[in-house]
Amino acid sequence: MLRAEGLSKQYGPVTVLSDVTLDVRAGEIHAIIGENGAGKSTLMRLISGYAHPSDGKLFVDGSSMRFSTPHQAQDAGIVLVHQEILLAEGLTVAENLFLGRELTRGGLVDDRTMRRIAADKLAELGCHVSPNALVRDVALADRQLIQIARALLDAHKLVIFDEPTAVLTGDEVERLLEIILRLKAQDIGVLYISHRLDEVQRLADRLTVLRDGKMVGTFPGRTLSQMDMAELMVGRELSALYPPRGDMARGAPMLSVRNATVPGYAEDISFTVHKGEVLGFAGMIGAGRTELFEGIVGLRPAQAGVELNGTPIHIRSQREAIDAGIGYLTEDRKAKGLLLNERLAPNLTLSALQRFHPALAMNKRRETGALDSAIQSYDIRVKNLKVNAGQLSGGNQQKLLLAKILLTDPSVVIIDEPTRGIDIANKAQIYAFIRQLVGAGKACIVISSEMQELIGICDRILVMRQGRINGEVAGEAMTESNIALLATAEADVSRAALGGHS
Amino acid sequence: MSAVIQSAPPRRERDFAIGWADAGPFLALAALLVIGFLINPDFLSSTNLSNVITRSAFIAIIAVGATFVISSGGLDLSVGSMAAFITGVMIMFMNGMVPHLGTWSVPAGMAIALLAGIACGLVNGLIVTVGKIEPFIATLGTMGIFRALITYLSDGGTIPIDRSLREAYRPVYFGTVAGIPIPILISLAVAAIGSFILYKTKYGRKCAAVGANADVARYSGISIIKTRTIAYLIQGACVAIAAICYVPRLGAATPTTGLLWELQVITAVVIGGTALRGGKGHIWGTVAGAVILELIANLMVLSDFVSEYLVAAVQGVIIIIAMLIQRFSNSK
Amino acid sequence: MSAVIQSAPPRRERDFAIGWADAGPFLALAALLVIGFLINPDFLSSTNLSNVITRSAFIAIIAVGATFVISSGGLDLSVGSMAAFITGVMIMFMNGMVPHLGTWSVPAGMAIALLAGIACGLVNGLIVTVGKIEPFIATLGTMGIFRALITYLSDGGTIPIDRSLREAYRPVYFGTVAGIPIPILISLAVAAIGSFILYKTKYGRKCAAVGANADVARYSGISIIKTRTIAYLIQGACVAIAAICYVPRLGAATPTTGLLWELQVITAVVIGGTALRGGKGHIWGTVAGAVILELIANLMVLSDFVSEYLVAAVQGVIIIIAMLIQRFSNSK
Amino acid sequence: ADKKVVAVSIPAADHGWTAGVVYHAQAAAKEINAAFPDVEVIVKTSPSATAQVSALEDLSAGRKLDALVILPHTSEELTMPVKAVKDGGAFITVVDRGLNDPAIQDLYVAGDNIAVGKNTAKFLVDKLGGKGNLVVLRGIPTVIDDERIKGFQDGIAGTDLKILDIQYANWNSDEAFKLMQDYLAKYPQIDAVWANDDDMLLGVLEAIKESGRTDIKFALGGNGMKEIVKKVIDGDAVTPVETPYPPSMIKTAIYMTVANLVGQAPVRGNVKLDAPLITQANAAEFYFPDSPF
Ligand SMILES: Nc1ncnc2c1ncn2[C@@H]1O[C@H](COP(=O)(O)OP(=O)(O)OP(=O)(O)O)[C@@H](O)[C@H]1O
Ligand SMILES: Nc1ncnc2c1ncn2[C@@H]1O[C@H](COP(=O)(O)OP(=O)(O)OP(=O)(O)O)[C@@H](O)[C@H]1O
Ligand SMILES: O[C@@H]1[C@@H](O)[C@H](O)OC[C@H]1O
Ligand SMILES: [Mg+2]
Ligand SMILES: [Mg+2]
Repeated sequence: MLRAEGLSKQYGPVTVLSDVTLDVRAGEIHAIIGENGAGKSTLMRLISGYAHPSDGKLFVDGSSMRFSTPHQAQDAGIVLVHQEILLAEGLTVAENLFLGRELTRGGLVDDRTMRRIAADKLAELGCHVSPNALVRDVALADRQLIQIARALLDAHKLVIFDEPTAVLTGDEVERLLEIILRLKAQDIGVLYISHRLDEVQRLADRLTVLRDGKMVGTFPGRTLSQMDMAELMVGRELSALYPPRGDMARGAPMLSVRNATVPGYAEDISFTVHKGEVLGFAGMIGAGRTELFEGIVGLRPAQAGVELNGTPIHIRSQREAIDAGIGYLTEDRKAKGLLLNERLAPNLTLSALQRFHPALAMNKRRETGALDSAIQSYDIRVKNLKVNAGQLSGGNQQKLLLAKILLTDPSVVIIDEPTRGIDIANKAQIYAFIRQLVGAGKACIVISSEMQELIGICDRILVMRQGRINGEVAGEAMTESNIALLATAEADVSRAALGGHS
Repeated sequence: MSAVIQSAPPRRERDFAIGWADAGPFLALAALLVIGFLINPDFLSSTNLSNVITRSAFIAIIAVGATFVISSGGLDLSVGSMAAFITGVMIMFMNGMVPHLGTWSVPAGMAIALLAGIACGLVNGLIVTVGKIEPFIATLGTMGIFRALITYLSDGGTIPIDRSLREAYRPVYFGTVAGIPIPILISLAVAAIGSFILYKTKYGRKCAAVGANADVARYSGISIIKTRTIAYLIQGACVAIAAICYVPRLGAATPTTGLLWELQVITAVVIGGTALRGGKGHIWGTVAGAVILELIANLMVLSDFVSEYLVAAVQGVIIIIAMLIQRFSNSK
Repeated sequence: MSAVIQSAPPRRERDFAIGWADAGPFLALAALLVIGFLINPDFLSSTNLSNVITRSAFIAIIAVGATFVISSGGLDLSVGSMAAFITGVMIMFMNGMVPHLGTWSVPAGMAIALLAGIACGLVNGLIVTVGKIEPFIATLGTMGIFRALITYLSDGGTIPIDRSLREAYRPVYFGTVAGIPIPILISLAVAAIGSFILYKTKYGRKCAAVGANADVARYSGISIIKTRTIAYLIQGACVAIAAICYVPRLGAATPTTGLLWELQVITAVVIGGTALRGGKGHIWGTVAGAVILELIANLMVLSDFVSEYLVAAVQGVIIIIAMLIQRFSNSK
Repeated sequence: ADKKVVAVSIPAADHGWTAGVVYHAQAAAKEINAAFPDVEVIVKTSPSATAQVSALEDLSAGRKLDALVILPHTSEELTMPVKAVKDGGAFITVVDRGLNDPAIQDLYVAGDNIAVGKNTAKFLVDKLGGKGNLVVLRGIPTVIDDERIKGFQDGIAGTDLKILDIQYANWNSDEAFKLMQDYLAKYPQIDAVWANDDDMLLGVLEAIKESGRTDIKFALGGNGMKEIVKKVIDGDAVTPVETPYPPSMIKTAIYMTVANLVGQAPVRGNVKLDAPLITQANAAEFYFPDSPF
C-alpha cells in the first residue's frame, strides 16, 4: 500500500537518513524501532509530507507521489501523529481537533456538532477534557490524546504513530492499543514507533530497525524478544535494564513535605524522602503529581511545610528551590523545558548561569566544556553542534534537559517522567545515573507513568489518586497490580486488597 | 500491564469562564460611566452619550477590521493614513462625477471608497505575507505612502466635498433611524458581521489558528498567506466604511485626516481583550474598547479640574487603570 | 553504556555563522550608500556622512535600550516623550543649580537625567510586569503622561538652557575627539556596552530566554518580573543618555521634543534584525538600522526628483525595500 | 446666577506658537472670570481636528453656549461643526486659521499671512539686490502655510532670487535643524534662508552655526518669538528683521467677544493684525520677555 524506496534526508552537510526502503501493507501494523536520533521521526515526516526527502521515492498504492504539504499526504490517506505535541494552545480542544476541516452547516461552522463528536472521540480514548477547554489549560497526556483523536477523525489508509504512548499511563495505553488493533481490523495500515518494546512486541506484524540513519533490516514481528530488538537497535549486547538496588541503608530525612496543598490539584500531602533513596510517585493521568511538585518548588501557588535536611525552608520561586538544592525536571520539555530555537549550550546552562560567569562576562570556554561533557555523559546524539535544541531528536532533547537540571547540582532531584521518549539503551543509562546520584548521597523523586520503571528503580512508591496520596508500596509489595489498585480505587478498598499494608 | 481499567472522572468544565473572561472591557466601561456621572451628571445625558458613541463609530469600525488583522498575528499601522487617502480619493471621485451623476455620485463614491480600501488592504497584505516583512515595518512603510499620497492629491491643502452633495450626504453621519444615529447602526452592523465571520465561519477559525500558532495552522492545510491577506482586505474594507461615515462629518479630506488613528485603533483592540501576539479575537470587546477611549476623551472635556496641559497624562492614567480593572476582573 | 560507538563526532561550533545571519542590515546599509552616491555624490562627503551619523546617534542610543526591551518580549512606546520629559527635568535642574554650581551644574544635570531616566524606566517596567498590562497599552499610557508632564513643566513653551551653560555644554553634541563627533563615540560606547551585556553576561541570557519562551525561563529559575523590569531600566538609562547628548543641540526642551521617536526607534530595532515578538536581540543591527533611517531621510533631501509632498511615500518605499534586501540576504 | 458661557476651543500646545495661544487664552480666561462675575470662560484644547470637532459637540451638548471663540485646527473640517454651534444661538469668533464659510463668523481676528511672506520676501529682494539663492522651510500642510509661501513667492516674483529648495519641516525645530544641515550639504552657495516660523528658525540657526559656513547672509523666520525679536533688538547681522504673528491674538479675540456679550459695545467684523517688518527701530514694541513665546 505504501512503499518508500531509497529515502534519504540531509540537513545541510549532515545526513540523518540514508537509503531507507520500507513498505507497509494494508491491515498491517509495522513498527519502527531504533535508538534516539536513529532517524525514525525524520522518516515519518518524509512519508507524511512534513519534510521533503533529499532523495528517494514514495509510492502509494503503486503510484509515485510527492507531498509538498502534510495536507496533500492526508488527502492521499496518510496521517501522522507527532511525537511532539503540535496543537494551537490558544484554541479550544474541539477547535484544534477540527482545525482546517471544520464541519459546517449551511456554510456556518457547526460548533455544537463538532463539540459532540470531539467529546465522543476523546471519550473513546479515555480522555475526558471538555471540548471547550483551551488546550493551554489541559494536561500534557490529554494533549497527546487530543492529537491522536485528531488523526483518527477522518478515515485514512495509513496512520503513523510516533511514540504515542510516551506520555500516557497504563489505562490510556491499553485503550490506544485496542484502537490500533481496531484500525488493523479495518484494513488500515499502521506505522508504529515506540521505545516501549513490550508494546511493539504485542502489536507489530513486522518491524523495521533503524540505526544511525540506516536500515538494519525488516523482521517479522512477535518472533523477536525485547532483548533481541534492543540489540538490533544498538548493535551490541545489552546488560540488564535496571541497575541493582544498592544495599545502602536509607539515610537521614533529606526533604520532607508536610500538608502540601495545591489549590485545585492536590490536597494535604505529606511525605519524606531520605538521603540515598529513590522515591516514586505513581498515579493515573490527572492524579495531580505534576502540579503537586510544581507547587512545592514554587512554580504555582501552593501551601506546604517544607524541610530540607531538617531545616524548614520557604520556597517562593523556582530560583529559591534551585538555590536550596532542589531540582525539578518538567514533564513538558517542549513548552517548559527547552528553548527550541536556541543552541544547545545556552539551553544547557540556563538554570545554572551563575557557574559560567566567574566574573562579569561569561566564560565561553567553560560553557563549551560543559556541553562537551554533557554530550559525553548523557550520550546526547547530535551530529552537528550548531543545531538548535528543537532540531534534536525527541529522546536527545530529554537527555539535554536532564543534563540541564543536573548542572545546578541539586541535592534533591525531582524528575517528572525521566525517560519519556528515551530508547531502551539510554533508559538503562539514566536508571544507572539515578542510582549513582543517590549513591552519592542525594535523594531522588521520580514521577512516572511507567509502572515497571518505578518498580525497577524505586525504593518506595507513593500512589496518588485525585490529588491525594492513596497509599504507599515498598519492597515485595511493589507490583503493578498493587499500584494500579491504589491508583484507581478508594483507599479503604485498596488497603483491604493489599492486606492492610501501607 | 495493569488490567484495571477505569475511566478517570470527567474534568471540570470551564464553559462559563469564556463568557466571564470576555466581560473585562464591559466592566471597565461600566466603571467609567459611573465615574463620569460622579464627575459631571451631564455625562450620562442622552445627547452626550449619543454624541460620544457616534464619534467612537469610526474607530470602532476600523478596529473591527484590526481585530481580524491582530487575531491573525498581524498589525496595521497604516489605517489612519489609509483612511485619509481613501477619503481623498472618494471625494475627488464624487466631485468629478457630479456633472454626470448628480447626487448619485454619492453612492458611486462609496463604491469607489470600498474598492480603494480593499486595494490598500491588498497592498498591505501582500507586502506582509508574500514579502515576508514584519507587519510593523511593512505597514509603517505604507503609512508613510498613504499619507504622502493624500498630501499630494490635496496639494498640501484640503479636498472639500462639492457643496451640491453636502445635503444629500449629510444624513450618513447626522441622520438617525428610530432615534439611533446612523453611524452607530453602521458600526453595530459591522461588528455583527465581523463577529459572524470571526466566530461562525471557517475563515474565522483559520484566522485565529494562524494567529495562535502558524505552524500548526500550516500543517492543518491552512494557507497562512491567504488567511493573513484576507485579514488585511477586511481591514481595508472596514477603513473604507469608516471613511464613508466620516466624510459628511468633516466635509473634506486633508493631509491630517486620521492622524494617529492607528494608535487608537490598536488600543481599542487590546483594551477589548485581543492579545497583540495574535489568537482569539474579541470583536465586541473591541467595540467596547473604542467607546471607552472616546468616553475618556469626552470626560476630559466635560471635567473642569484638569489643567489643559495635563489632559494627556490623565488620559494615560485612565487607560492604564481601565486595563487594570479588566485584568483584575479576569483573574477570577 | 558509554562504550556506545558514535559514528560521526559532532561538528565544532563555528562562530562566524552567527555573523552571517546578522549581516542583513549591514548589506542594506551598504546598498543604500551606493544608491545614495549614484543619486548625489555629495552624499558620501565626509561632512554629510558625519552629520547624518551624528544625528542618528539619539535614535541609535535609545534603540540599544529598546533592543533589550523588545528582546525580553516587551515594547516601549513612551521613549520619545520620556526623552522630552527627561530633557525638561534636566534643563530645569541645571538652570536652577547655576547660582550654586556654575558650570558644574552640567555634570550634575547629567546625573539627574540618568536618575530620571531610570525612574521612568522603573515606572514602565513595574506597570508591565507587576501590573501585568500589555506593554503596548502600558507604555502608550505613560507616553501620554510624560508628554503631558513636559508640556506642563514648560507651560507649553520652551525650557531653554541657561546662557551661561551653553558654551560649556555645547561640545557634547558639536565637539569631536580625534575628528569623530562625540555623539557618535557615545553611541558606539553605548552599543558596545549593550552588546557586552546582551551577549556576555548572565542578564543577557536571561533577557533572550524570557523573550523566547517565558515559561521555559520561569522553569529555569529566571524571574520574569526582574528580567523585564531591568530591561525597562536599561531603556530608561539609554533614553537619558540620548537626552544628555541632545540638549546641547538646540539648547531647549519643548513639548515636541522627541515626537514620534518611538516609531523610529522600533523601526531601527526591527530593521536591525530583532523580532518584535522577542528572543535574540541584535545590538549592532539596531545601530545600523538607526543609521539607515537617518540616511534615507537625508537622501530624500539631497535628491532632487522627489516632490516635497511625496517624501514620506518614497521613504516608506525605501524602508520596505531595505527590509526586502535584508530578508533576501538572510535566506541563504 | 445665569452666567454667560464663552467657550474657547484651540489646538493643544503642539509647538511654540500654539503654546503661546494656550498661554494667552488661559490668561484671558482667568482675568475675565475674576473680573466679570456673570461671565464664564471655558478653555479647551484639542490635539487634532477630529478631537476639536468632538470638543465642540461636548461643549454644546452639556450647556448652552453664548459665544464660541475658536482657532480651528483646519479650516475645512471645522466649518460645518462650527456652523452647528452657531445654529444653537452662539456668537462665533474665529481666530487665525479661518473657516471656509465666512458667513458663519460674527467676528474674525487674524494675522496677515500673505504679508508675513511678502514682507520678508521684499526685505530679501531689497538687501540681496534682487539676486541670489534661497532655501525655504515650510510648516505643515495648511492654508496658513500655503498663504505664507504664496506671499513669499509673490514677493520675489520677477526678480533673480531663486528658491533652490522648499521642504516641510513641520514647524519643528529639530526637523528644521536636520533639513538645514542637508540643505547645506546639498548647496554650496546659499544666500539666504527663510523658515516660515520661528520655531524652525531656531533649528536653522544652530545648523548654520555648526557648519561654520559664511555664505549665508540672512536667515529669517516669522511669528515674533521673543528670542528672535531679541536678536533683532541686538542688531543680529543674519537675522536683522522679523514679522509678527502674535499668539496673543487669541486674547484680543476673547476680550472682544466678552465685550460684545456684556453689552457695552456690539462688536462685529474682521480684525486683521498687521504684519509689518520688525526692525531694530521698532523691535522693542514687539518684545514681551515674560510671555512663553
Ligand atoms: N531540522 C533539522 N536540522 C538538523 N538536524 C536535524 C533536524 N531534524 C532532525 N535532525 C537530526 O536528525 C537526527 C534524527 O532525528 P529523529 O528525530 O528522526 O530521531 P528519532 O529516531 O525520531 O529519535 P527519538 O527516538 O529520540 O525521537 C538527529 O540527529 C537530529 O538531530
Ligand atoms: N485546565 C484545568 N482546569 C481544571 N482542572 C484541571 C485542568 N487541567 C488539569 N486539571 C486537573 O488537575 C489534576 C492534575 O492534572 P495532571 O494530569 O497534570 O496530573 P498528573 O498526575 O501530573 O498527571 P501526569 O500523569 O500526566 O503527570 C486533575 O485532577 C485534572 O482533572
Ligand atoms: O500654528 C501656526 C503657527 O505655528 C504659525 O507659525 O502661524 C500660524 C499658526 O496657525
Ligand atoms: Mg523521534
Ligand atoms: Mg504529570
